[in-house]
Amino acid sequence: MADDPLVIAGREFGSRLILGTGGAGNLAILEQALLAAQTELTTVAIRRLDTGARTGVLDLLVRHGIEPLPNTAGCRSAPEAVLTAQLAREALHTSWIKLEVIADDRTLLPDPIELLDAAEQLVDDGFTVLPYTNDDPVLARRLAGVGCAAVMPLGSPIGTGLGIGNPHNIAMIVAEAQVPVILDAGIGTASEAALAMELGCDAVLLATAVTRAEDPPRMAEAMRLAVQAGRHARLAGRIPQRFWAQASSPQRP
Amino acid sequence: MADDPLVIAGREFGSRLILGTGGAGNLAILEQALLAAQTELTTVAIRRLDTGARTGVLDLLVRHGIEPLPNTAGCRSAPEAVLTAQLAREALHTSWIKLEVIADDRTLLPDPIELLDAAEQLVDDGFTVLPYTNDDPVLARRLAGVGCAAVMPLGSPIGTGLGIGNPHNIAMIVAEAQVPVILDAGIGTASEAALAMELGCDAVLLATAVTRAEDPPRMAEAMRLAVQAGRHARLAGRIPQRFWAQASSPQRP
Amino acid sequence: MADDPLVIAGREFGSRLILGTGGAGNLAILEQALLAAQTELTTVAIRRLDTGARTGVLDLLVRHGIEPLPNTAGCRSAPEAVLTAQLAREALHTSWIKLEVIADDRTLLPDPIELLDAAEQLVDDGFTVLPYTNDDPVLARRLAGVGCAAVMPLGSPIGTGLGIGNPHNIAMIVAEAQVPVILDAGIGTASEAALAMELGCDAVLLATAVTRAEDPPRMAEAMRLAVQAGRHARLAGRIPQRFWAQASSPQRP
Amino acid sequence: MADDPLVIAGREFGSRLILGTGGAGNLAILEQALLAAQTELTTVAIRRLDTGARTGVLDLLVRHGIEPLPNTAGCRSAPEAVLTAQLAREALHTSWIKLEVIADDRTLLPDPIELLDAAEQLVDDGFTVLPYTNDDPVLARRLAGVGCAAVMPLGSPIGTGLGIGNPHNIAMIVAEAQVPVILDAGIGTASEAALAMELGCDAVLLATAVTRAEDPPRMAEAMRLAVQAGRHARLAGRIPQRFWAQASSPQRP
Amino acid sequence: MTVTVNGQHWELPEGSMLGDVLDRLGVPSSGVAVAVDGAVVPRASWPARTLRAGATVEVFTAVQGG
Amino acid sequence: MTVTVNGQHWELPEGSMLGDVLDRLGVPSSGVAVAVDGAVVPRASWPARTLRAGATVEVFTAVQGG
Amino acid sequence: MTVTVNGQHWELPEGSMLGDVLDRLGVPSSGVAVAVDGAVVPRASWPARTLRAGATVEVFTAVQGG
Amino acid sequence: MTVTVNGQHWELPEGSMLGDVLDRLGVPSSGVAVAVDGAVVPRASWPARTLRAGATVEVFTAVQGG
Repeated sequence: MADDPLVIAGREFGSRLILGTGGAGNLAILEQALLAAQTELTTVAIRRLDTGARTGVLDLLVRHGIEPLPNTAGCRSAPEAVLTAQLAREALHTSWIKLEVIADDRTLLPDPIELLDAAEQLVDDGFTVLPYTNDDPVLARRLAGVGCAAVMPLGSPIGTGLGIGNPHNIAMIVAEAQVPVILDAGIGTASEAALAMELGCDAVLLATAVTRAEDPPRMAEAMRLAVQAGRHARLAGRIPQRFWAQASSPQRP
Repeated sequence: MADDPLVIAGREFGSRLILGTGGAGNLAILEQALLAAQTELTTVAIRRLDTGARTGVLDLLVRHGIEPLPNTAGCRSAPEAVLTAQLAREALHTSWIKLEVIADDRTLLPDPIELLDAAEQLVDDGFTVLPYTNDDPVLARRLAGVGCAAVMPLGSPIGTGLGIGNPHNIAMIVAEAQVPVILDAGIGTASEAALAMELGCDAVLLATAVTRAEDPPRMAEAMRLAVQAGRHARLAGRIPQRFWAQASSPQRP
Repeated sequence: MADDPLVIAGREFGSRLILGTGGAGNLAILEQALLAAQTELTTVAIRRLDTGARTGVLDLLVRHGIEPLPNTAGCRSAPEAVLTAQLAREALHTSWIKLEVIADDRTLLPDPIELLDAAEQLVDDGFTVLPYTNDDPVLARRLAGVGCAAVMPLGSPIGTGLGIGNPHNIAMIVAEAQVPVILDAGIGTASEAALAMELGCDAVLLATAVTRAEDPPRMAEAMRLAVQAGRHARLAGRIPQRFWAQASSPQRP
Repeated sequence: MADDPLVIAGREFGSRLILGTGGAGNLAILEQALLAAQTELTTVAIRRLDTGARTGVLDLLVRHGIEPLPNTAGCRSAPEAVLTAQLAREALHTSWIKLEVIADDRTLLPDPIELLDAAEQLVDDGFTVLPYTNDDPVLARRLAGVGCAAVMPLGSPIGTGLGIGNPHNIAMIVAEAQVPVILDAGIGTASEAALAMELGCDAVLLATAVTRAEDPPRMAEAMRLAVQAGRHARLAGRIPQRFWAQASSPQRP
Repeated sequence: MTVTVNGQHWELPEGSMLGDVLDRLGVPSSGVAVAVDGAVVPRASWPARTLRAGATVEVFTAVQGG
Repeated sequence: MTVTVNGQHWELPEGSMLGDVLDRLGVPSSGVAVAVDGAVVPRASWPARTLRAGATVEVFTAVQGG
Repeated sequence: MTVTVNGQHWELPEGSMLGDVLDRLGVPSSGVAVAVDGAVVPRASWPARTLRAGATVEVFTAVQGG
Repeated sequence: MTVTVNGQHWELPEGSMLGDVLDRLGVPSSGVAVAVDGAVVPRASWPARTLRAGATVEVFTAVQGG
């Protein structure tokens, strides 16, 4: 059934599911998952050459025409994140950056102060900035205000699989957003991805839920379907909730 | 991606979404919704001729090769339900019956005593009985025990759109079910249909959520995708939930 | 602050917390817990003499003027439960009985058919019947219909500590109840006991949450306060929920 | 039952319920509510004389020996909040301030950047700062890091009565807090206040839930009891949750 | 004699057959079921089934529902 | 004759009375109830109740539970 | 000269003192704070504080809130 | 002179060029970025960029993540 494309910074995407590549056991599994997800945009991290981190992912993306979205994962400060973004631009010839500035290793939650600072610098430097943020509507507004191309609030902390901890916050972010809202982090299963879209998010970004599932390609398929399902449900206008029942068969004579 | 068929009483179905036909504004809309849902089994009610109730639905189902599943909607007692099932068998030449014995018009909840009584009588009479029941694991067990071909616990009362009120009960029913478990009633939006499948249900039956949505065909599409998504997610083995975060990008040097 | 007494079968109780005595490590701890709970009615089980089960509880109750409420715990059929109730009446000189007819050891859920049968027989035999039931509004209505003095729906299965699994069902039971509604089983912590009362229950019955807590007397105190808190909150008329904020300080000039 | 006092900045409080005075229909009702709540610390706002805002509250607090806690409600920027705090100190001879720096009138959510800035300035100026913050564990950590005497995360936006939207965030804040955690804003009914304490909060601050209830004094009583109940439940060590049941009566022979 | 058909009272000659009544009612040849006095009468038995005075005939079909 | 009391087999002289058995068992004077062959026997009937061979006597009391 | 006091424009003789203005305003002796041109003026400084033309005086107190 | 390349200490002749170092390191012609002393050096500048003693050279690429 027809749907508008997702438009970020003037660029159109047919898929509303953005996949992360972290956590996959090997490239073969990752490849099957990416294809099952039918994603058009996929995150990669930037690390030192020969540090043993899994490379080869780039060739994989190129081979399937999937756009890489570099992130600044692991950065703890604005300067670190800005440098990492510049390295990513140089290495991948893209000015798009998923901006992550985390506060600590235990929660991996974004640091609101450093994040906003880095976002402002990168926008000024010509980047298309997609910030990973918490679910605070005020911070989301401020990030959009400094020129971010989208806001990516978390459902719950990275890798927890706790789903959308605070749907009300996501709904408030959506209610006033002037840029696409992409639910990022915390999704554990398909119904949560569908809920994100029903709340009005424009897309969903997830990695662990797929790459660390028992059967990554099948979970990728599940997420692809769930994002479409939630999107259609949002557009279809759900029935209101009521306390008492309402018959779906005609009354009997 | 491959999936086993749904098997009820030895009969295979490719679709795990059973649609109800009640509540649709007109047959044209209903037809589009049925096709979008790609359902293979669809409920109809049994009413007196010329009572003004919407007929013509049968031709529609026949035209598209969709199997009709007559229900006993509106029946308040075992004898009423048994007679209605017999009329349905005579009129539609099918021994399959969705058994409903409700207690009152305000909750439309099943009456456990009358329901079990009717189920037993109909099984003895050679029917393939699919009972609409509450989410009590004990009643579900008893219904299976008297020979029902499936159990169809509610998520919440008919038409409320409150979703799955008690996932723990559904999980307990699934944990011991020897027959297919079909989540019936209460679903309001796609994520709830996906959740039903993630809990281990074998199929979902819904009507109001689609027929009374603002855009029924689109909601039918959403439900079709959601049921598939939830099914795949269940099979794919979701990640465990954790309190603290887990990185999806490699640590930095 | 003033409150009406709880009235069951014409008898008044100042306390709306009914405690069970099962699971306590020893009588001394149990005694402290009963006193901290300030309960006026407390369940006991009926077992064969010298089977090693903890006796002495009766003297404890008598010493503190706490009314014993015998139960039919462990009974699987109506006849078993009826006999147990008659034994309790003979042994304790009370016609009050907490009626339990469970279906299996894994869920300890009530069997709706046997429960209703036993309730009807015991009412006819002159008992004041307080049935432990599931949260099905229809079964609750039927139990009240055959003359039970109260209905005691579960929050969740006995000993699980899962709280109130389906608040909507409890609210529906309360909405039409002609007899007191006592939330029984599943409570794990104080906020859940308060919620039960906010939903409109007239009292709460719990055992495991107190007797198996790390500090039973303190948890008993917590439950006593929580039941009062929830009761007052129900009577006080809570504020409506709203999507957007509402200032509690005057606007500034 | 014995409990430690709440200690903020070296000062002890016997009550763990802090009441706000906003929203009360008149001083007589407010007085009854304050007494029923048995609060020892109560917020007031700072406004221009003769602006028609309700005065007289100060005499009321003095008369009952309740400590006033001035707030900076309505301030939108750090400078505004700092000036308001200084005015409060001059007018009330207290260096304690409930710091509020909100971002907009629709959500009344705190602005994390301005809030942290104001907190740092006020701590340097010798204030005992109690900041109203969102439920972001990172911001809470930073506020404690600059020397705030407590952190006061919201349950949900001011006046919404939506309760604790994200218990996981509150639990994470509590898990690492070096200063008292006071759940502030969003509480609608007693069970939610109890839950805040069960999550490990040291106190609860609320206004609307009491002052706008149908019966404010009774709701104040409910909240007083609920905070005690939740506190005791936390200390008592609740039972674990389990999927299947566990008998509270001995097995039968 | 009087017979009730789907709630309507009909005057019929003694010994009328169910089949005739249904023909006059224009009951379709498929997709319907008939109950006389609360019991199903199989299609094959319609022609030969005599109606007694005061009989209640009800004709059912499938409609949207559930 | 043999009688089963709370699961134990007892050898008793023909015509033994329930009351005697309960006395020998040291059953307390209150807080207990007795069932013979699955039916409650009120306290007042204990002394005069004769036990048949093979009878099952069970003595119950209240314990912690519920 | 013109001075703004809590949003009202007042005509005052040159060199008026803050203390005089507050006295005429009937500002209570406790529970209030005063800001002149956006800065707090401690009570002790009220008498000796000269107001400049165009000064903004604001008097604050505690009200119900929060 | 000593230069640090991706954490390893290298001994190089004075005036060594970044380009030469990267060639010896076998850095691929695409998909990488280089920072010297914490600042990005565009590929075009590699050949002509002289390294000072004690310089820190880091070569980055894209890996699985996020």
